[in-house]
Amino acid sequence: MRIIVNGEPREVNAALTVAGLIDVLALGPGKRAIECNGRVIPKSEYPEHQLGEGDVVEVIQAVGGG
Amino acid sequence: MRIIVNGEPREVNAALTVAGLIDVLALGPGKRAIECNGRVIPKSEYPEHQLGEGDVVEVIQAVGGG
Amino acid sequence: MRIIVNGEPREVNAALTVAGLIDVLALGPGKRAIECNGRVIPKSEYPEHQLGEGDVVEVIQAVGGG
Amino acid sequence: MRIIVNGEPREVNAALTVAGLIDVLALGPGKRAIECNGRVIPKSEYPEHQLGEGDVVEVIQAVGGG
Amino acid sequence: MGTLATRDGDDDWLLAGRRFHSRLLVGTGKYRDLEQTRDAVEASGAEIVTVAIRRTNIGQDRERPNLLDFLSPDRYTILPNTAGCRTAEEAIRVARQARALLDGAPLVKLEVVGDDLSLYPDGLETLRATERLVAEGFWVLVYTTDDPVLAQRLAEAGAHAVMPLAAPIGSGLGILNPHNIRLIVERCRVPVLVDAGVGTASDAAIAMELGCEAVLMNTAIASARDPVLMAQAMRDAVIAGRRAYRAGRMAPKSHASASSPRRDTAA
Amino acid sequence: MGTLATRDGDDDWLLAGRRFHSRLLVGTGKYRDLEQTRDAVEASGAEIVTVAIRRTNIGQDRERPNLLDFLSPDRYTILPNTAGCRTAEEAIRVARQARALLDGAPLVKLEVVGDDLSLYPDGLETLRATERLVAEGFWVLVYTTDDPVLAQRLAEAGAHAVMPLAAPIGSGLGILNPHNIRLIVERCRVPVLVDAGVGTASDAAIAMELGCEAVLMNTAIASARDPVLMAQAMRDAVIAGRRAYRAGRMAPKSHASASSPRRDTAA
Amino acid sequence: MGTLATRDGDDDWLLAGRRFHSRLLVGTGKYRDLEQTRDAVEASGAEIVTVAIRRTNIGQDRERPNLLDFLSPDRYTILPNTAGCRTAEEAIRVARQARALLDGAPLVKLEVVGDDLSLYPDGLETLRATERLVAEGFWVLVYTTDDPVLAQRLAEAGAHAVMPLAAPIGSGLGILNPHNIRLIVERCRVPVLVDAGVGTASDAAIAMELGCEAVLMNTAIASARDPVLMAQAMRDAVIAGRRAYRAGRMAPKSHASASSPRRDTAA
Amino acid sequence: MGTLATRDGDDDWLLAGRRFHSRLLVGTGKYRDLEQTRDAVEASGAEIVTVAIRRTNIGQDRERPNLLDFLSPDRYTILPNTAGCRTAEEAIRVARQARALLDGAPLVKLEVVGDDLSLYPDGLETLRATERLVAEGFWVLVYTTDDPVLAQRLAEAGAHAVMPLAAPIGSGLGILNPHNIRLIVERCRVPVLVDAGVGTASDAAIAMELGCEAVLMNTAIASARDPVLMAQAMRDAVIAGRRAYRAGRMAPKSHASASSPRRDTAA
Repeated sequence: MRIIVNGEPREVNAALTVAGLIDVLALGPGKRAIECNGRVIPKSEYPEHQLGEGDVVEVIQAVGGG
Repeated sequence: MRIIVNGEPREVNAALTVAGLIDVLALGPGKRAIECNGRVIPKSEYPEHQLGEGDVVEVIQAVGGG
Repeated sequence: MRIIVNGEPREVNAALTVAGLIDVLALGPGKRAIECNGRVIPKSEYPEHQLGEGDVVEVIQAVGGG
Repeated sequence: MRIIVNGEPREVNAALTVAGLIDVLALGPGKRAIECNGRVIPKSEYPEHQLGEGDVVEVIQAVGGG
Repeated sequence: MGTLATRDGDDDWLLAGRRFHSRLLVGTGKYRDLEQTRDAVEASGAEIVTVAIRRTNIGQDRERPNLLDFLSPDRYTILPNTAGCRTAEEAIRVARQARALLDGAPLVKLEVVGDDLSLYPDGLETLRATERLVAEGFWVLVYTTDDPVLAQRLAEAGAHAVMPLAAPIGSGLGILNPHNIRLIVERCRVPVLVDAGVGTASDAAIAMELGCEAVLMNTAIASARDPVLMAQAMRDAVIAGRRAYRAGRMAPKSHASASSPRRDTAA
Repeated sequence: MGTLATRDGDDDWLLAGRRFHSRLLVGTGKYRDLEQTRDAVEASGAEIVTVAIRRTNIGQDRERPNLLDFLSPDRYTILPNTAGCRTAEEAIRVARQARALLDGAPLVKLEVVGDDLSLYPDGLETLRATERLVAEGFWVLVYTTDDPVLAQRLAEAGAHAVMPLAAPIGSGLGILNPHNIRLIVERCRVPVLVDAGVGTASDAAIAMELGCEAVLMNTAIASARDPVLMAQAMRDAVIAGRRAYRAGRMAPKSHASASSPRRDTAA
Repeated sequence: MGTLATRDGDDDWLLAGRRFHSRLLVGTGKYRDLEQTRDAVEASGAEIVTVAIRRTNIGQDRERPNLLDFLSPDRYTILPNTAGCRTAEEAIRVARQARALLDGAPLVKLEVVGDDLSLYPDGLETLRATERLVAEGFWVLVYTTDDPVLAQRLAEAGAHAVMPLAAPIGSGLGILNPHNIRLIVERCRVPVLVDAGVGTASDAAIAMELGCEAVLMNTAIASARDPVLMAQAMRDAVIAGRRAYRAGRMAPKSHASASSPRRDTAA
Repeated sequence: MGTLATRDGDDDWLLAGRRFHSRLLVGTGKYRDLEQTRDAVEASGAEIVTVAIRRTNIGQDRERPNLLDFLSPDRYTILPNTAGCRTAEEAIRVARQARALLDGAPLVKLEVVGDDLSLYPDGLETLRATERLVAEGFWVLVYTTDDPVLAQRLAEAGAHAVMPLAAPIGSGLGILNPHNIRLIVERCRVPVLVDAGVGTASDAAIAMELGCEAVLMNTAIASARDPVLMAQAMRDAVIAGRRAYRAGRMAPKSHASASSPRRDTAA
C-alpha cells in the first residue's frame, strides 16, 4: 500500500505497524515522535497501531533552533 | 414618574417625550446626543419618543479631549 | 623674470606690477585676493606693487564650502 | 617660633626639625608626606631639615577618593 | 515661500477619501479654557480636531460655553474619541453617541484601553471594536500599540487609519521605538499616524521622517508653558519632518566627509 | 500666520552686534552646480552663507562662473571658513586672504582640524588662532568640539560665537551628545551654534530645542536626494525647534496621563 | 569569590515550580556543527536549552548525529519551540509532537509568527494557542511583543513565563524599548524573560537590570566570531546585570558630583 | 570554568610595563566607612585602587584609622589622583606629595578640572601638566574629555594611559558618546580607560565592548544600595564586556533572521 512519510510517497507492505515502519525506515535510536494523520502516536501504541492506505506519517525529531 | 438622567434620579411628568425633557432640563442650543436605555435616539424621534418609568437617559456632548 | 603663481612657475616681464599681472593672467571681474610671498596685497597697492624675481603669488577666490 | 601647619598657625620651639615636628604633632605611623613651603621633604631629610619662622608645612595623607 | 509651496496642494493626503492639507491633528483636552483651546488649535493649523464624548452638566448647560461653539464643525473636521472605554461594547456605544451628536458624521477615533496606568490599548478589544464599527459604517481611526502585526490586522479589518502610540499618552517621552513605527509604515496600506507620546517639536518631526502620514497630539501642546507658541512649533515641525522625508535624507556615515574642497588650498 | 509672526523681528538674534532673523546658516559645498547651490540657499532662508577660500583656476577664470555671482555679498552675509587648515598660522593666513577678498569684512569661521579622518578640531591650535584673530580685529565664529571647558575658553578669548560639532563633519549622525551641547549653552555668554553633523530636519530641531542660537549645516542639505526641498525642511525645522524652546516643552513623565477627562463618562 | 557567592543558591529562580540557577537560556540553531553547539551551550552555563521540532531526514538518520546526543535531556532542560508556526493550530500540533518526542515533558516555547519579515508574533493566535495549551497541561513559555497589555493577558491565560522580544529575532539590535520591558516586569506575576534581539553582552545585562527574570538568546552567541567565548560573555553579562539589579543602582544625576573630598586640600 | 579561563592570564593587559589581570579600577571615595570601602574593593576584584591626597587631620591622626591600613599598598597598586586641582601647577604639586607619600611610586591619575559644575577637565592645563609630569618621571594616567584629538595629544606627550570620561563624574549617566570613545580607542597607542560617568553594570560592559582596555569607577559602586554586590556586578560586567569584544559580536541587522530552520517543518 501507499503512504506518505515526511512528505514523500512510499510503497509499504499492507498491515504495517508503526513499529514496523521504524524498522523499514532504518531509523536510529534517537528520540523522536511519530504522527499519523495529524495525531501523535504514543510510543506504547507503536507495536499495535496499523497504518492504512494513504496515511500521512510524520517522523519528527529535535534539531537546532532558538 | 421617575427616570434617571445622567446618573441622577429625577421626577418628571408621565408621558414626557424626549423633546419635552429637553425643555424641562432647559438645555442650551449646542450639539448633543440623547441616549435612552443604551440606545441613541435620533433627533427626528425626539417629538414622539415617550419616556417611561425607570428609563435611563444620557445627555451627551463633546468636551475637550485628545 | 620667473615667478610662481598658484604653484605654477611662470615667465613674466621684469618690473611687472600686481595690476599688470591681473591683465596678463586675464582674470575676470570677480572678487579675489592676491597674496605675495605670504602677505596679502591690499587692492589699493595693485598699481604700484612691483613683483620681483622668484616671488610666490597666490590668486585666491571664494568657492563652495561648508 | 610661629609656623603654619595644615593651615593653622602653631607655636613651636625654634630649630625644630621635621622629625621633631612629627613627634610634637603626635602623628601616627601611617604613610604620609610632608611639604615645607611648597616643596616635598624627602623622608631621609626629616632628621636634619630645620624649620624656620613662618614656614608653611603641609602634612599629607591618602584618603578615599575616585 | 516654502510654506506657500506646500499650500498648493501637491502634498495633500487622503483620509477615508477626503483630502487634507495639514498633517497635524490636535486634541482639545487639558487647556486652561476654551479660548486657549481655540487659539492653540488655530495656531496649529490643524484641520482635524479630536474631542471627547461626555455627559452634559445638566444644570450648568445653558451658561457654560460649549466646545463646538469655539471649534465649529463647519470649519474643522471633528474627530470624536472613545477615550475611557475599556471594552469593545463601551467604545461602540460612545461611537454611536458621537455620530448622533455630530449629525451622522462617521469619523471616530477608536481607543479601547487595557491598562489604566500606561493607558495602553487592549489589542483584542480594539480589533473586535474595529470590525463592528466598520460594519456599522464608521470610518475608524484606531489608536493601537506599535505592534506591526496588530497594525496590519486592524488595517485588514477595515480601519481607515492606524495610529500607533509613540509612548504612553501624555508622557511626552517621544518615539520610544522608531523601528516599529517604520515597520508599520512599510506594512500598512492605510495612513499611519503617530498618536500619543510626542513631547516636543523634534519628536513630531521624527514621526514624519519615519514616513507617517500625520501626527496626532494633545498634551505636548496643552501642557507647554506657552501652548499657542508650541502649537506653531508643532505645525512647523510636522511640515519640516514631512519635507525631510520627501527630500530623502543623506545616508549617515560613521566617518567625516569635508564640506569644503580638499584641493586648491594655497601652498 | 505663524511664520509671519516671527517675521516681525521679535525673535531676532545678534551676532557681533548685527541683527539676524534666520537661525539657519548654510554652507555652499558639495552641490551639483552653482544654480543648485543658489536655489538651495534661497530655499533655506539663510542670511549667512559659508564659503571656502581657494586658489583661482587661472586659465579658466574668465569663463567659469563665480560663486559670489550666484550668492551676492549684497544679499547674503558671506562667512569665509578656514577649512583644510591644520595650524593656527595656516588659519590666520586664510582668514587674511578672505578679509581682503571680501573687501575688509571681518567675519571668519575658524576651523583648525586636528585629525584627518574625523575632521575634529585641534583645541589648542584653535584657541591660539582665536586669540590672534581677535587681536587682528576679526569676528571669529569658531568651530570646536563639544567640550564645555574649551568652549568657555574660546568665548573668553573673544570669539563672537562658539560652534560645537554635533557629530563629525559630513557624517549626518545627528547630535551625539546633547548633554554637552546643553552644558555649553548654559556656560557661554556668546551665541552657541551647532556646526556639523546634522543629518536630517529633526536633528536641527533638537539643536534648537537644546537652546542653541542657530544651526550651521552643509552636507545634510547638499547630499539629500532633493537639496532644495531639504533646504526648506531645514528652515522649517530650525523655526520649529526654536519655537519649541521658547514655548517651554512639557516635562516628560514616565507614566501616562489621559488627555480626555476621566469623569462624566456615560454609565 | 563573587561568582561563588551566587552559586550558593540564594538567588535561584522558579519556572513552573522548578528551581533554576542560571538565568541564561540559549538556543541551538545556526551553529557550525553540533560540537560547537555543545561547547557554546556548556560555556554559557545555561540549564535550559531551546530546540526546534522538524522532520527527520529519513535516509540519513542513522549516520547523522542527533542534537540530543550532544545535549542530553538528562543534563539540560530541553525547551522545544514552535518556531515556524503561523496559527494556533499549527503551534498546538508541534507542541504535541514535542511532548511525545520528549517523553511527556510539558515545557514548550510557544511562538506563533504573524509577519514573515519581522518574525513578530501574532498576538491573537498566540493568546488562543496559550489558552488551549494550558488546558492540555503544557507549561507555556510564550514569545510575545513588548505590549504590556498583551503580556498581562497571556499571564492571566496561564502562561508560565512571558517572553517579550527585545528586537526582531536574529537582528541583534538590542532592547529597542526598555520602557515597555519595564512595564511588563511591573505588571506580570509570572517570570518575564527577554527572548529575542539581544546582540551583545551589554544588551543582556540591560535586560536583567530592567528586572527580567532571565534572558533567552541564540543568534548573538551562534553568529559571534567566537561563539564559545561569546557564550561565556553572555553568562557573565546576565550575572552582572542581575547583580546590578539586586544591588540597586545609583540614581542618575544631570550634574557632576566629586568622588574625592572637596575639603582638606593643601592650600 | 569561564571565569577560570581568563584567570590563566591569556588576556592580561599592560600598564606602564606592568601586567594586570583585572580590568576594573575602583575609587575609594563616598563609602560609608573604611570597612565597606575594603569589602567593596575586594569584591570588585580590582588590582588598582585610586586614592585622593589630602591634609592629615592633625589632632585625630593617631586614633583615626588610615585608608592604607585597609587597602595595603602591598596588595593593591595605589593610584593617587589630583582631584580638586584646577591648574597644572596645583596638580604637579599634589603628584609630588603623592609620590613622596607612596615611597616613590611614580603612578598618578592626573585630573585638572576646568569647570566646577561639570567637573570636566581643562584640556590645556591637563596637557601642560602631562608634559611636565612625564618629564619628572611620573607614569601619568590622564583623565580627559572624549575629544579624540586631545586624547592623541596626551598620548603623544607621554601619558601612559588616556582616560576619557563617559559622562560627568558621579553622574551615572553612562556613555554619552560611544562614537568618540571608539575614535579614541582607534587612535591611541596607549591603553584607553573609561574613567567617569558609569552608572550601572551594562555601562561598564559597553565601555569594554567599545574596545577600552579597562574601566575606572567610584560612585556607581559606592552609591549603589548595596555597594559590595554592585562591586561584584561591575567585576562581572567588565569581564563580560571584554569577552564580548574579543568574541566579535554579530553584525546588527535591520530585519529578522530565524534561529530555527525554515525548512523541514511537518506539512
